[in-house]
Amino acid sequence: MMLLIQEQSKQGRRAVAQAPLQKAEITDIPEQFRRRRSANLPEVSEMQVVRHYTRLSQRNFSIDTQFYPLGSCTMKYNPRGANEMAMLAGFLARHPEAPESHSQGFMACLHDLQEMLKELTGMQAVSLSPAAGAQGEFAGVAMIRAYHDERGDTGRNEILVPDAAHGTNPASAVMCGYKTREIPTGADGDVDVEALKAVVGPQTAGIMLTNPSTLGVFDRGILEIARLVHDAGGLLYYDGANLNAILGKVRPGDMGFDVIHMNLHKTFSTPHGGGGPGSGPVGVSERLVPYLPVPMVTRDGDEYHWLTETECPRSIGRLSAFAGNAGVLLRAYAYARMLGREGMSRVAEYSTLNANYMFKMLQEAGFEAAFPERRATHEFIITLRKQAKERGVNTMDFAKRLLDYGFHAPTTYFPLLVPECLLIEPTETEDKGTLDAFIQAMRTIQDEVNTDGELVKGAPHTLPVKRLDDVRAARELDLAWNVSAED
Amino acid sequence: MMLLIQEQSKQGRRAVAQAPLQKAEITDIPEQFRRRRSANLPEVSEMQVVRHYTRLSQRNFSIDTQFYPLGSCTMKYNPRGANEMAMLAGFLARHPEAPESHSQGFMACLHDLQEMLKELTGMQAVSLSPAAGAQGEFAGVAMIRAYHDERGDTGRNEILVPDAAHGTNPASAVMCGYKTREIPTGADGDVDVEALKAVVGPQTAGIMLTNPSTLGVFDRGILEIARLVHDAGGLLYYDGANLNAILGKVRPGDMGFDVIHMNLHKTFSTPHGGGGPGSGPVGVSERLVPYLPVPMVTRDGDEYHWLTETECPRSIGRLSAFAGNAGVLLRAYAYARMLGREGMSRVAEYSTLNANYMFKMLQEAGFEAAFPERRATHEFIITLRKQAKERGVNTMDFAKRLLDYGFHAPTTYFPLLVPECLLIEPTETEDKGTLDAFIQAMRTIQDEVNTDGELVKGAPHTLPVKRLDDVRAARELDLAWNVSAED
Amino acid sequence: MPFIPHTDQEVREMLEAIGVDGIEDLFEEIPADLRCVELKSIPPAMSELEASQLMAGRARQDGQPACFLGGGAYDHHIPAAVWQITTRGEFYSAYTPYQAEASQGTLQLLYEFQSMMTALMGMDVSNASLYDGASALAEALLMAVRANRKSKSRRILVPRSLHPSYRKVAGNILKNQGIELVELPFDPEGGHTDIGALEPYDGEDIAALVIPQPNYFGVLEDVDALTGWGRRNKAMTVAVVNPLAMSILSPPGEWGGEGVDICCGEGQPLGAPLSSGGPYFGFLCCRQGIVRQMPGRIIGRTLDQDGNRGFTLTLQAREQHIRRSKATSNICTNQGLMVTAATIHMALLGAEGLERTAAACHANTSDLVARLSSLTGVSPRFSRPVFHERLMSLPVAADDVLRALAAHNILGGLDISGDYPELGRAILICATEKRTVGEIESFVEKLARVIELQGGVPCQLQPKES
Amino acid sequence: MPFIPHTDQEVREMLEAIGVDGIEDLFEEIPADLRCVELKSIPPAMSELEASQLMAGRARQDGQPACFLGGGAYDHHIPAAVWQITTRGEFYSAYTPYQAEASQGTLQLLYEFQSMMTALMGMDVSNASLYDGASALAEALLMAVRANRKSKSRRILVPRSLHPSYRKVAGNILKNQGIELVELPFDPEGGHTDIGALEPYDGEDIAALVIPQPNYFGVLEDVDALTGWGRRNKAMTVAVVNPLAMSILSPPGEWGGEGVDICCGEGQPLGAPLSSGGPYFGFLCCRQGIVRQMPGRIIGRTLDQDGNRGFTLTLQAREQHIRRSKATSNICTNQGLMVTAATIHMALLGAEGLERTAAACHANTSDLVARLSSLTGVSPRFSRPVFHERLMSLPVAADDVLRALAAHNILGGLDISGDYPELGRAILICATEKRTVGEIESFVEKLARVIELQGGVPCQLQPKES
Ligand SMILES: Cc1ncc(COP(=O)(O)O)c(C=O)c1O
Ligand SMILES: Cc1ncc(COP(=O)(O)O)c(C=O)c1O
Repeated sequence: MMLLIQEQSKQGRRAVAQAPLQKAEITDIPEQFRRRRSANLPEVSEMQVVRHYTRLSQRNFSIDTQFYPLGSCTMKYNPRGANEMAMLAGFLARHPEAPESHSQGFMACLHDLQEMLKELTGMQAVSLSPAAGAQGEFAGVAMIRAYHDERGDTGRNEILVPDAAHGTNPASAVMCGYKTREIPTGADGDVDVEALKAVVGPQTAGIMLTNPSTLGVFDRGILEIARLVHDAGGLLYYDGANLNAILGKVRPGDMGFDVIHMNLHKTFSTPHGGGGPGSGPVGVSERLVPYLPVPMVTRDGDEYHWLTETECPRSIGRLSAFAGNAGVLLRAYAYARMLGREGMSRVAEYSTLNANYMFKMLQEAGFEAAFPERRATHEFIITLRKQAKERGVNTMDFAKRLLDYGFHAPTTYFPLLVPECLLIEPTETEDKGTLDAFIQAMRTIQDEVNTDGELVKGAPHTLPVKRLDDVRAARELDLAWNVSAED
Repeated sequence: MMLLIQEQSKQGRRAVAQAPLQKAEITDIPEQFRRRRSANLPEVSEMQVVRHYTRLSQRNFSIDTQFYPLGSCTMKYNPRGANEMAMLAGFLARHPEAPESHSQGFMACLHDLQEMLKELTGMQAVSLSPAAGAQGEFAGVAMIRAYHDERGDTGRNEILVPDAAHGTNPASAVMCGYKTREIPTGADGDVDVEALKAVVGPQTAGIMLTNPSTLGVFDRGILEIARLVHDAGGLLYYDGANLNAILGKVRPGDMGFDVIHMNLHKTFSTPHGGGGPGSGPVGVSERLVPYLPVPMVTRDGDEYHWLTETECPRSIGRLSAFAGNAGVLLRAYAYARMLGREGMSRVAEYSTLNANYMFKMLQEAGFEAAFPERRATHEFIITLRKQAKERGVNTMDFAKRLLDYGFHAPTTYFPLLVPECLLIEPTETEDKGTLDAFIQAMRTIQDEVNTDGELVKGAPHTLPVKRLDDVRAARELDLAWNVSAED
Repeated sequence: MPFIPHTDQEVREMLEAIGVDGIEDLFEEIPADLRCVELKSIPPAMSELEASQLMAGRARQDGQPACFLGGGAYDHHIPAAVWQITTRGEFYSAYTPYQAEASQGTLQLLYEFQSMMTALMGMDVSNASLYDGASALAEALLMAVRANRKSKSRRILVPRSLHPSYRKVAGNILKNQGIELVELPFDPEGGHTDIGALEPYDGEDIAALVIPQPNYFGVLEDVDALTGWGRRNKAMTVAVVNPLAMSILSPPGEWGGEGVDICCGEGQPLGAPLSSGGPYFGFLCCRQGIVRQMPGRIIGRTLDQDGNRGFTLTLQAREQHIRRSKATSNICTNQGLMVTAATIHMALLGAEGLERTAAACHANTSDLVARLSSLTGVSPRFSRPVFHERLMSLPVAADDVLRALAAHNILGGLDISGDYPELGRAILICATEKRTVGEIESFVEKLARVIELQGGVPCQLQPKES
Repeated sequence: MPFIPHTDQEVREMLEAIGVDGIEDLFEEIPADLRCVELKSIPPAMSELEASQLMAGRARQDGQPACFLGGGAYDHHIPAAVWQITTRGEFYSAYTPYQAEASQGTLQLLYEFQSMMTALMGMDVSNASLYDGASALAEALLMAVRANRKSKSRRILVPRSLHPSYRKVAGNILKNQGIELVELPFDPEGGHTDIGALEPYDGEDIAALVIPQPNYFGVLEDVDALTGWGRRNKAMTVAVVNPLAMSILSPPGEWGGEGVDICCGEGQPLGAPLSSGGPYFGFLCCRQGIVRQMPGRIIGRTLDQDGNRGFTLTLQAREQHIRRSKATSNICTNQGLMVTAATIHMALLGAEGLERTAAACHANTSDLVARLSSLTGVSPRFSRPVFHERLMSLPVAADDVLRALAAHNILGGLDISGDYPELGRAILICATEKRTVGEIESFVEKLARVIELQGGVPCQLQPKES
C-alpha cells in the first residue's frame, strides 16, 4: 500500500524553493475577506513529492508500458516529438489574450490544422475549439438546432441515435434540449434501416452516427440512411471517434454528413493523459458554416486573424473561455505533419489490418465473433457469453486476468447490445509480435477457464491491488481524505 | 524476463520519423572506405523503443523512487529545477568551440561557480574541467608532480594513502607515475600518526586524504598530519567526496590542504545517472595555481574570457577535448544558487544530524558500531561480523534483504579495513519518517537472521531477478548479444 | 512508415492468415464510390527534425513579451518537477482509469486531488475535473437547477462583474434547456455586486445565484452577504473562484457561515502553463448532499479482496456511459493530465507556498498600480480591494496604448471596452509573482511615453502629489 | 530550508534521541579553530523561479547562431524520446549499479549498449563508457601498452592529422608514465597520413599506432594500409573513430582484414546535445583476448538463482575499487546517463537511420563546399574524400572572417591556424543534417560579403567557371 501524500505531511515542512522566499505582507485586504485557517494541504518536501508521484506513476498501465487494446479509444503511440514541440517555451508562454501581433506563429499552426482537417473529413469548414469529443458533439447538435431554429423549423425535437452509440451521443443531444430516440441494430451489425424509416419524420432534427460504428463494422447502408434523414429534413451528425479506421480512405463529408467531430486524442495521437485533455474539433457542410463555434483562425494574405462573435454573429458562440485545448491542437498538428499526406491512409490501412488479423486468429482460437460474417474495421467484438453461461466466468473476469499477463483489457460491456462483449482495438502502432502475444494470452485464459475458473475469477493476482470492491466504493462514499477520519 | 531490444528486432522495421526521409546518395567516397554490411543494430519502431526503455527504467532503484543510503556516494535529491535550467535550449545548443561573443551567458555561470567553490573550499583558484572525482584526483596529483618537477625536486616518488582511502586514490597516484604507500588507521578511526611519521620523508610527494574519512569520522589529527607532511616537503591532497559533511562548516584550505577535488555529483546534487556523468573540479592553494588544468574562465570587467594553454603555459593541460562536463556544472551552479549562502552549512548540519540519529538508533537496536566512541559525520559504519560469525549471514545477505523492504542497500565491504561492514549515508534530504522506516527494516532483518536465516540468505525475493551469479558472469564472459549465440 | 511497425514480411503473413490478397480487400464493405480521392492539400510527411524546426520557428516568432495580462489566465511559476513528472509515460499515455487495478497511480492521484480541492475550497466533495473554468460554471449551473428541488423557476442570477466569457459560455450551453440568466449590475464605484442589486429579486423563485471571487475586475465581492441572500431566498449559491486566491481569501465553504452549495472555477493557476488558453481544467466542488447531481468523474476509496485500500471510479451511474440520455452531463474525456500537474503543483507548494505566491502577486500588482497611478490621467477605476488584478483608467484610448506597448514587447493589459463600454478607457492589469521590478519599471516608463505621444500629456514619471 | 525536510519538532526529537543539545554539538570533534567563518561571497538563496529567470536570461544571451562548427562535436538531431526517457528519475537519479538486482534497468540497457557498439564497430567487446573521446584515447593507449606483451618500448605513433586536443589530452595523461608519443606527418596534398610516413619506423619496436577515421580535417585515412602496418610491426592498432561515420564507413573491426585491436572515440554524435562540450562519453571496444586490460565498467550477462537471465557488473577485479593501485585505470564514475541516451538514440535510428543521417551530413557538407568553392579564393584545402567536414582555404585571415560571420549569427567554422600554422588561412567547416538550405545559402552569401569587405575581392556569387 502506498501512503497518500496527505499522510506523509508533517506540520511546518515545505518545498522551500518553490515559493517566494519572502512572504509579502498583505495590508489592504480587510479581515472579513481573509482566510482564517490555512488550507489543510500536504506539507511535504520537494523530494517527497517527486518520489511519491514517480512511484505512483509506476502503478499505471499505459501505452508507453503496455499493449492497451481498448476498443473505441484508439490507444496508439503518442509521439514524444509532438510533446516536445507543443512544450516549446514560446508556445507555453503565450497568453490566450496575447494580441495577434504576438500570435502569428501559433495561429499559423491552428490555421494549417483547420485546413488539413477540412480536407480529411471532406467538410467545408472546421472549428478547433471543442475541448473533447463530447463537447464537439454538443457543438454539433447545437449547430443543428441553430440551423433549424433560424429557419423557423422549430417542430423538430428529436435526435435519432442507434443503440450502439456511445453514451455521449444521447447525453449531448439532451443537453441541447432534444429528446432522443433509439434505432436498433440489425443482425448484420448495420443500422436497421426499416426501423429507421419507421421513426424518421418531421420531428426529426437529425441523427447521430458513428461509421464505422462501435460494433466494429462499416455501415454499408450509410448512403440510404443519409438519404432518408435528409429527405425528412433532418441533418446527419458524424461521431468521429472511429475516424482512425477510415482516415484517408473515405470521408464523412462524402458519406453525406453535415457535421462531424473528431477526437484528436484518438486519431491524431495526442495523449489521453489518464483521462484527458482531449480535443474535439468540429467540421461542417456548407449550410452549417455560419454556426461554427468561435474562436477560429482565418488567413488574410500572410496574416492570421481571429474570428470571434463579432465576425461570426450567427455562431453558437464559445464553449470555453479561450480557444480550446491549444496544447493538444499543437500536438495533433505536429503529428499530422509527421504523418503527412501519405501517412494518413496508412493509419486506416494498418489499424484495419491489425484488427482483422486478431479477429481471425481469435476466431480460430475458438472465440465467438459478434459479427462473424463481417470484415472488422479497426476494431471488432467478441462475445464471451458461452464462457459466462457454461463456466460462470464473465467478461470482467477475463479482462482482469489479461492484466496479469501484462495487457490492458479491451473495452468491456460496450456496446451494450452485445452481451458479455469485448471490444478490441489494437491500433496501427502495434506490431505483430505483440498481437500474437495477446492472442496467446487469450488462449491461455481460455484454458484456465476450463481447468481453473477460480483462478480467473480471482484475477488480477499480480497487480498492486487485488480486485476492487466497486459496490462498497459507491455505497460507503469516501471521496476525500480527512484528517479526523484517520486515526 | 524482459527481452533485449535486439531480440525485438525485425528486419526492415524502422522509426521512420527519426532520420531523413530521403536517403542521400553518396557518390564521392570510394568503395574501399565504405561499410559493406549494415551494422547489426536493432530494427524496431519508435513505440517499441519508448515502451522498452520506459519499462526497463522501472527495474531500477533510484533516489526518485527509494531511500538510497549508499555510503560515500551522497545520494541526495537531485533538484528537478536544476535539470530544467541546464536543459534550456540555449545551453544545449551551444557548441564547445562557439566564440566568446556567443558564450558570455554560459561563461558567466562557470565563472560564478568557480568563485563559489573557491570560497567554500578555502582555496585560491578552481578549475572546473575534470569530468569526475577520479579525473580530479589525477589532475590534483599531476599538479603535485608538476610542482615538484618544476622545482627540480624529482626524488619524490611516493604518495601516501591511508588504508581507508577510496580505490581511486592509489589508482590515480599510479597513473601519475607514483608509487603508493599505505598508512594504517588507528583504533579510534583516525590516521595512525605514528605510522605516518615513520614513513613520511624526502621521497614523499604528498598524501591523499579524505576528511571526514570514509570511516565516517572527522580526523582530529588533521593539523598535525598537515604539519608532518608539509615539513617533509610533501603536499596534501584532499579527496572531496565527503565534502557534504562539512560544507560551510570547515574548509579544506583551512585544514592545510594544497589541492582538492570536489564531486559535484555528490555534494552539489547533480544526478548520478546510473553511473555518471559526474564532475570533479579541482581547487588549489597559492603554490599550485599555475598548474591548474585548462580551460578555465576569467573575468575582465564585464567580459568573460577563456584561459587555455596559451594563457597558462605551466598548466598540466587539458584532460578532455573541451571544457569538461558543462551540463553537470550548470546543474551544480543552479543548485548552489538555490541553496545560497545560508543553505551551504545546513547541508552539513542536517546530513550530520541524520547520520548521528541513525547511528544512535541502530546501536540501540543492537548493531555494532565500528567506532562507537566517535561522532558520526554524514555517514557511519556498522559491522555485521557477529551475525556473520554466529549465524552465517553476511553483510551482502543483509544488503540484499534490504532491497526486499524497498531500501537500496548501504555501501557494503568498503572501506576494506572494517570486516563485514555497512557504510550508511542518509543525506540531509531524507526525512525522519524514512530513517525510522529503514531502522525498523534493519531490526526486522536482524530478527529474521535469528529466526530464519535462509530467508535472508536467499534474498532478494521481490525484485525482477533473484540473486545473480557474479562468479558465472566473470567466468563465462557474455558481454554482448550475438545473433548466432541465440537459438 | 512513421509510427507503423509492420515489415513487408509480417504484412504478408497477416494477410495470408486473414485470407485476403491485399490490405485494400479489407475495405471491401465500403461502397466503392465513397472511396477517397487523393488528399491534395495535405503536405507531404516531415521527419521529426523538420517538424521541430518548423514548430520552433513558429514558437520563436511569437516572442516572449512581458505579460501583464490576466483575465482568467495567469502567468505563474510552475515547479520544474511538475511537468517532468506529469509527462512520464505512465501518466501521459494512460487512458481514463476504467480498469482500476491497472490504474492505481492515476486513481490515487485523483483522490489526492479531490482531497486537496476540498481542503482549499472548504467543501465536502470535488470531482476529478471538467474542461475549463467557463464550462465548469455552465455544468455547475445545470447541476444547481437539478439539485434545487425547492425552485421551479429556471432563473439564475449572474453578476455582470463575472468574467464576460464565462457569462457567454454559460449562456451558450444553457440556452437550449430553457434556462434564463439574469444579469446583476455592478456598483460603479466599488466594482463589486452590491447586495442592493439583489433587492428586486428578494423572495422570488430563483434557482441559483452566481458569486465570483474575485470578480473579473479583480475586485473582492461581499461573498458573505451574497451567500446569505442566496440561502434566505432558497437559491443554490454557486461560487466561481480563483483557486490561488482561495489560499488567502475566505473559501467558499465558509462564506456566509455555512458556505455555498457549489463552487467551481478555472484550475489553470495550479500548474497549467498559459499555453494559449488550454489545456486548463475546470474544477467543481459541492456539498455532500448533492454529490449525485455532480457531473464528471469522481474517484472513491474502497477495499480490494484482501481488505487493502484501493481507489476506483465511483458513482458512475450518474455518467453518460451508464445513464446515457439521463446522465448528469455528456462529459467523458476530461482534463486528467492537467489535474495530475495540479496535484503535484499543490503538493509542492502546500498551503504556505500558495499563500506566498498569492501574496507576492498581490504585492506586485499593488506596486504596479501605485506606480502607474503616478502618471497623469492614470488611476484605479474602482475603489474596493482587489486580489491581483485591477482596472486602470487611462487618459487615452486603450487599444492604441496596448498596441504601442506591444511594439515594445510589453503586453500591458486587457482592453475591456468591448465587453464593458460603460467603463470608458481602461485596461485590466495583472502582475504575478513572476514579473520583476525591471519589467514593472519598464512598463510604467513605456506607458508614460505612449500616453505622452498619444494624448499630448507631458511625460510624468514623478508622483502627482506630495 | 530548500531540499531539507526537517521540521523543528523532528529536529528536537532527533537531538534528544542522540542525546545532544543542538546540531552544533555534533561537530565537536572538529578543532574549534578550523571552523568556518561566514561565506561572504556566496550570494543569498534564490527560489527556483529566481534561479530559472537568471539561467534563462543567460541561456538566451548566447543566442542560437547557425552552427557550422564541428571539430569533434556535432549538431545532430536527437529524437525527442531520447531525453524524455533518459531523464526519467529511475535512470537519472540512480547510482552506478552496484546492487545488480535493484539495477536491472540500467544494467540491461548497458548490456544492450555494449552490444550495439560492438555491432557498429565490428569489435568483440565494449566497455560501458569513459569520460569523453580524448580521455578514452588516453585510456586506450595505456591499455595498448599494457596489452602489447611483444613490445618493450613505450613509443606510440600518433598522426598529426588526429584532433589536436586528443593529442594534447593523451600527452597530458600519459606523460607521467614515461610513454612517448611520436608524431606522424600528414600528406600536404591529401590531408591523410600516407603510409610512407611510417617507413622510418618499419621493424622498430612500437607499442601502438593510432588511426583516426575520419581525421581532424574530415579526411578519410587509408585505414586498411595503416592497420596492416601495425599488425606487421607488432604494434597495437588503436582506432579513433566517429561512431556516426562508422554507419557508412568500413568499421575498425574489419580494417586491414582482421581489424584493429582497440577502437575508441567520442560518443557525442549518438544522442548527446552539444551542450558546450559535455557531458559526452568516450567509448572503447577491443578484441576479446585483451578484455582484461580494458579500463572502465563492463556489464556481463549471467543467471539468477532460479536460472533466469540477468545482468551484472563483471570483471570488477580490473577496477580501482578492488585492485586499487594495480587497477587498469582510476576511473570510477563514468558517463552512464549519456550512454543511456546513446542506447535509446541508436535503438531509434537503427543502422538505416544512422546511415541516412550520415549520408545527409555528407551531402550537406558537400553542398556547402561546392557553393563556397564558387567564391573567389575559397577552395578545399585537401584533395582526398571526407566524411562531413572539410578544411577550406580562404583568401583572407580566418579569425577576421569568423568574427564577421559571428556578428551575423553564423558560426562559420573553426580557425585551425593555432594548431596548424603550416596550413595557412583556412577554416574547418561542417554542415550536419540539421543545417537547412536557407542557412547554407546565407552562410555563402555572408561569407562572400565578408571576403569582399576584408580582402577587397569583388563579391562573387556566380560559379567561377562554366
Ligand atoms: C464512439 C465515441 N463517441 C464519443 C466519445 C466521446 O469523446 P470524448 O471522450 O473525447 O468526449 C467517445 C470516447 O470515448 C467514443 O468512443
Ligand atoms: C571517497 C571517494 N573518493 C573518490 C571517489 C571517486 O569519485 P568519482 O566516482 O567521481 O570518480 C569516490 C566515489 O565514489 C569516493 O567515494
